[in-house]
Amino acid sequence: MKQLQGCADMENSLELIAFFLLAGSLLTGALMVVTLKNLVNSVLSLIVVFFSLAGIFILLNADFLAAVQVLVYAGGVCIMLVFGVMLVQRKDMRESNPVNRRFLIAAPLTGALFLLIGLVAAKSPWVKEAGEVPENTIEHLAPILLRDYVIPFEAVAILLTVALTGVLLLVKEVKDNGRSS
Amino acid sequence: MNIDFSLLITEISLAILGLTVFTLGLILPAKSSQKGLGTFSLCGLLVILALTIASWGNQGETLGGMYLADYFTSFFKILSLTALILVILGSKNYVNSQIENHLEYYSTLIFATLGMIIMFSAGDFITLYLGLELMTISFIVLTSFRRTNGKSLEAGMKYLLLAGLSSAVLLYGLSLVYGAAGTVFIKEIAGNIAQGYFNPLLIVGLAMLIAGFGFKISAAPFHMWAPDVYEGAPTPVTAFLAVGSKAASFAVLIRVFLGAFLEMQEQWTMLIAFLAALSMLIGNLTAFAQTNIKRMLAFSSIAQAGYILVGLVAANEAGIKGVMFYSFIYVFATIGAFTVVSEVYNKTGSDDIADYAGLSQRAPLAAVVLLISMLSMAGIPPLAGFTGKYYLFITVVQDYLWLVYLGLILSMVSVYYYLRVVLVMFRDEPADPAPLKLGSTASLTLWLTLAATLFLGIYPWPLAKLANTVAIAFLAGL
Amino acid sequence: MIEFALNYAWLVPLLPVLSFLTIVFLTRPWARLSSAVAIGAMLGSFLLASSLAWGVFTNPAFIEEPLHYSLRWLGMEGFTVNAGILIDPASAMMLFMVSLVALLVQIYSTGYMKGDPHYSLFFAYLSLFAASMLGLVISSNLLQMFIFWELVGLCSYLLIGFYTYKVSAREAAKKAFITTRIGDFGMLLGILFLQIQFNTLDLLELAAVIPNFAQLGVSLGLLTLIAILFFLGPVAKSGQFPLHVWLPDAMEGPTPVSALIHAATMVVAGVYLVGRMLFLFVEVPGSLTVVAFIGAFTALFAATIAVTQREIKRILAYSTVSQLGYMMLALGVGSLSASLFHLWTHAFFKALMFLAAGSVLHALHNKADVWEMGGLIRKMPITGWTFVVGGLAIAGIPPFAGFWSKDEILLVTWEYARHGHALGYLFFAFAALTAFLTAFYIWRLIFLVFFGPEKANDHVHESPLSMTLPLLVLAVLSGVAGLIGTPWTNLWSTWIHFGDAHSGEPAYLLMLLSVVLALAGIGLAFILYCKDQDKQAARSLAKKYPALYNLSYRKYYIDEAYTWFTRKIVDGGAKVIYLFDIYLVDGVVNGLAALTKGSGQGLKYLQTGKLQTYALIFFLAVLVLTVAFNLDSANALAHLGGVK
Amino acid sequence: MAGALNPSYFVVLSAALFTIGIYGALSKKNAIAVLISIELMLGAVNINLVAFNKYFTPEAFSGQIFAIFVITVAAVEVGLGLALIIALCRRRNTTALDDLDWLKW
Repeated sequence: MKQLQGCADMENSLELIAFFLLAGSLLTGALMVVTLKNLVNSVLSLIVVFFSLAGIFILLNADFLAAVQVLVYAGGVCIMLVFGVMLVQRKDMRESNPVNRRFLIAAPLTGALFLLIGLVAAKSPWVKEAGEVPENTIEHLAPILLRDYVIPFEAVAILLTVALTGVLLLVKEVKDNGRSS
Repeated sequence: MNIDFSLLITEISLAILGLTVFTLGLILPAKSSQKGLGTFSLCGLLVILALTIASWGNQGETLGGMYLADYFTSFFKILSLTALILVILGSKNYVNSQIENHLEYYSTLIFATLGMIIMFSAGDFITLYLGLELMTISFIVLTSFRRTNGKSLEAGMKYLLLAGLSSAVLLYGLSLVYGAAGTVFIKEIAGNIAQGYFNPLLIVGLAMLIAGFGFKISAAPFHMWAPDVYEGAPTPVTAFLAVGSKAASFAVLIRVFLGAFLEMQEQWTMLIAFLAALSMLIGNLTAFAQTNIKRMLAFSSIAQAGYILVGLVAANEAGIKGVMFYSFIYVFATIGAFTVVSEVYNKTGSDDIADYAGLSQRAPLAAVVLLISMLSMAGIPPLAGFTGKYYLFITVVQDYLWLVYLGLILSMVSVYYYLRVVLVMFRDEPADPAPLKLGSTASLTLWLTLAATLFLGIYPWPLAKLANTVAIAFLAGL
Repeated sequence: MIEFALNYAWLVPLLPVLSFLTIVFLTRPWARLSSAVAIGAMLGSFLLASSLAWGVFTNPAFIEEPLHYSLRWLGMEGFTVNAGILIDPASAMMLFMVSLVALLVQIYSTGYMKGDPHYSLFFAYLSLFAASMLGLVISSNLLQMFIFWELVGLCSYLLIGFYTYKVSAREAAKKAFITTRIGDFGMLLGILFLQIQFNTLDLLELAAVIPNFAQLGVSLGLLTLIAILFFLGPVAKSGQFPLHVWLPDAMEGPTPVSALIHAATMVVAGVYLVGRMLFLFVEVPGSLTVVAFIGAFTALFAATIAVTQREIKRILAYSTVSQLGYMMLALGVGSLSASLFHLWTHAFFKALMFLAAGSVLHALHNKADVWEMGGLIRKMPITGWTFVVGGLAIAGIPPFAGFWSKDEILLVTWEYARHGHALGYLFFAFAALTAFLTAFYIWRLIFLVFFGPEKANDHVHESPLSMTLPLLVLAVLSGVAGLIGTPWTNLWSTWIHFGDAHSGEPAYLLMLLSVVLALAGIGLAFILYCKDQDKQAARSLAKKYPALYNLSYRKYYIDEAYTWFTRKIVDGGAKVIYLFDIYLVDGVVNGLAALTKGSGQGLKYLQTGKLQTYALIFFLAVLVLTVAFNLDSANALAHLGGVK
Repeated sequence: MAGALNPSYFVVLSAALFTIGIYGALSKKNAIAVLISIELMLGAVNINLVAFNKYFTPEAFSGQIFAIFVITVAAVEVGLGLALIIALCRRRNTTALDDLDWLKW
């Protein structure tokens, strides 16, 4: 019994350590994203953030989501961003991500907001304790996603269509006379 | 969990229509044949509107409460479809001459409406969020539609980033509410709060919800995007943005705040009252200084958002009724005004108020419609806006008398800047006296909006009664 | 047809509205077409109204059970306003009368206004007026009635000032509008009080609840106040003393307007309204006495003024005021039947006289002084003889219409006096004296204008058919319209009455008295103004009693008194207020306006165009909102959090 | 399961990430950087959603499903945002947000 307790303790402290490690890399990455002066470096730190996020998701028993996170963000979004940066940023890359003067107000503002939410969150009484998330989430997720959430799912499908047409429309070459090719 | 498809008639047919327009646009080769797309969408929308009206009594919920169909949703479905039809009808001229990609334009407009309709019917946060995003993304695309125009692109960029930020805030709020109340279903939240699931995070979440929705309805101080985006967007899109997006967000605001947080009413009504007051103040006062008519109408629409919020302050059936009534009449006044603006732009290439000089001689119908629409927005009896304001403000006379006074004073103030435009139109001599020929469909739209504004002002009872029934049913169904 | 007319009574006012819109928006450039449209619509309206009236008067059920239908117009919880239509014998009679007179006046106007640059507009206004008046008549609701009441006032304003190039016309229009506004304000207050106290403005509902006012917790004092406030509207509209001053000035308008609006229809709206609300007045006996007193006094007062006036239309205007006083008197002594009977006959003979006067003015190119006319009956036989018929009617010579109705009023006043109202004898004396004076001043006018030596030597000739035809029709009606209310065949009071139907015995003595008074008046006029070629006696009388003459000729100096009052008191006060206004109020108002504008200019610059500034404000607001919310909810939090 | 962690940990973490995102959105000049900051904020939302899912609705998966949709929409937003930035760069030759001030006052 005692051993079991110890085992649980062990598990708990492991969980705690994992959390703090992931949280640390997440926040460091995030801070680098917003402070680095080189846009490419910012995008690279963003990848760190996304991987740490995936780790947190695994810690929260959301393995499918972690996979999606890695695939979509680290794989798709970041590459898209890098391409974007390359396309528009032709000048010196080292000074590509400057900070404007608003940070003087923005910093205390965001600090206050963090303190406020953090304090409230830290003090909140939680009604329920953690439940057991079923293993193998993808098996459970698939039917729910495609059956119960079919309307949001279809909405996303249409959303993608709209966005795709929008993107194509916007990046189409424009001839000199102002008419599209 | 079976899906009751009969409840989804509007949604399914709208999606099919949007995709058909899309496909037709791809198949039809010639530019000229693309011009028929507008007519095609119009016919389709009229059929869908008829279907929606016909299925008025068809109520229920499907997918385990995730998707609702009640009188409330039907009312707003009809509202948004009416708005879309009027916008498409009124903007055919403008689209033919200013916009080249018809298939994307019409299909995106239809999908934006689909997003609104999903929002009305959402029974949970997930569906709600996706409807909202579908609408917002569609509007972003539409705003930047005139991609050869730097202003249009700038407006699109501003809308994208600010809407993205506000969506993030809204989502954060939704996630906190989800955590604090333990569910994403609006009805269950109400139940859980009543049972004492209470967490301080709920308060933070609520504040963020107000901010997120406040952005969408362009209530001060979350309104800053509106004038810029309204000015930069193609005028028909502005009209639809001002009407549809706002009405949809009000519907959701009612659904969420009365559906889930009625229990906590005393905490949020005061804040909403302040937002309403601030919106009226900022909207009306800043409108004074505008020289561009679209910006002026944008500030006026911020003020209108303030008036409508008053109905939410009351948080009872009279208040809901007021919101619904006002949203509906606002459709006609706004689309009437913006149709005039787009027709004038189409002919003169300018949105400056100064260029409206002598419009009464050049296009009497347009001048009269603009006059009536603006007087209705100012709340001059016997126009619809007066009745609407009356229904709204009467609900808070008891508890928020100061709000009523403020509203009345600012309504009077607003008459001044509306009349400035009127003076320019009716008194000043036109620089170019040539008659300004309106398109036939635009004239039809103008006549329709004019008739509706006058009719609903003189004889508001049928619509008021309808709104009343819906409001009672809505509150009973909570 | 009758069935149709009853079911679609709202078409009666709607047709003139349509003709108004058609003329204003479509046919305005084509003068003749416009008048044809107006007359066509009016004719339709008249046909409908007459079949409706026929339906009502042939079916006794309507007397007790008025036809009433309404639909909800606007409203909310606890406050509903129904717009509706109320058809009973009184409104049916009014519909018939108004549409008939309006039709005749429009036909007449095609001749009278011929060649006027704003010919079409004139017909548009007439149509709008007819529509409003007809709408007023059939309104079932006080608020609805009030709207039409204001609309007729507006039309009156527009039409009095129709000759906009004349300063006097513009001034008169303003005077009419402002004077009636004083009364309307009181009336609106009365309506508001009624709504607050009885929670309805529907006439039938009010009639049902007001008799039980004591049970509803309304004190008699309050009800008296309501009644008096309410009465202010009719006082102004129907030209009762002391708010009668606008009516004679209103003669600046075109003569057809005077005939239609300021003789036959609009000015009697006040009488009609008091008649409709009689259920309110009878509950407060004091208020009825006020009504009767004002009526009797106005009748005599205006008659004494009419005796010395020189302008033809002014004489008729004071005569109208006097006759309206008669009608009020009848209401005040509690007889709806007599009052509306006189209203009915008066409409015909007074419209007739106005139109005939218009015909005279038309021929004389607007020379208006009766002393400069004479012997016109030879040049203008139709105009002259129809005027004589009108004169016989108003003087009260049997069997012309005025005799029967005036006799009825004398009768009810006499009975009122006999039933223990001491003041009644005074009223009766006033009424009798007025009857004498009426006969005198009208026949003075007739003798001066139509008989005696000819004076006008330019080419006077009879007016065209379009103008004489309405005269003839009205002359016939002035002859026979009273026959439905003779003491022997008293159809009138079985149809229109308040309370029990009045069925008095014919009072032969009273009839004799009134005939004698009328004949005496005519005789005196004959002696002074016809037999005496030089009018020496009349002149010397005026010389002998200059005070009396001037008092009458100068209309008791009422206008001067008002002018003095406005000049000295109001203007003096105004000067003070003006200074106050200029420096303090204007300062504040302009300051506020500048502040508003300035703040608009200032706020505008918040909109910097910089996206991230917007975002910054957004998040600042989020922060403030969150903090405010948390503070606001701290208590609720403690309370609800404890439940957990 | 009385784990060492409770939702507060995750909420505080997400609050930190969220506010860092806000800071970035407000203080970076470059449009792409602002777009990235919005992604950070949405990531913070996802932490909340998944954490609450674990603690409150483990069977219903509401939070996880919500998060999947949020990720999708976020990706769409980035795509559209980049397209707009490219179009703007072509038209107006800038990616700095403060240069976008044709529409003001």
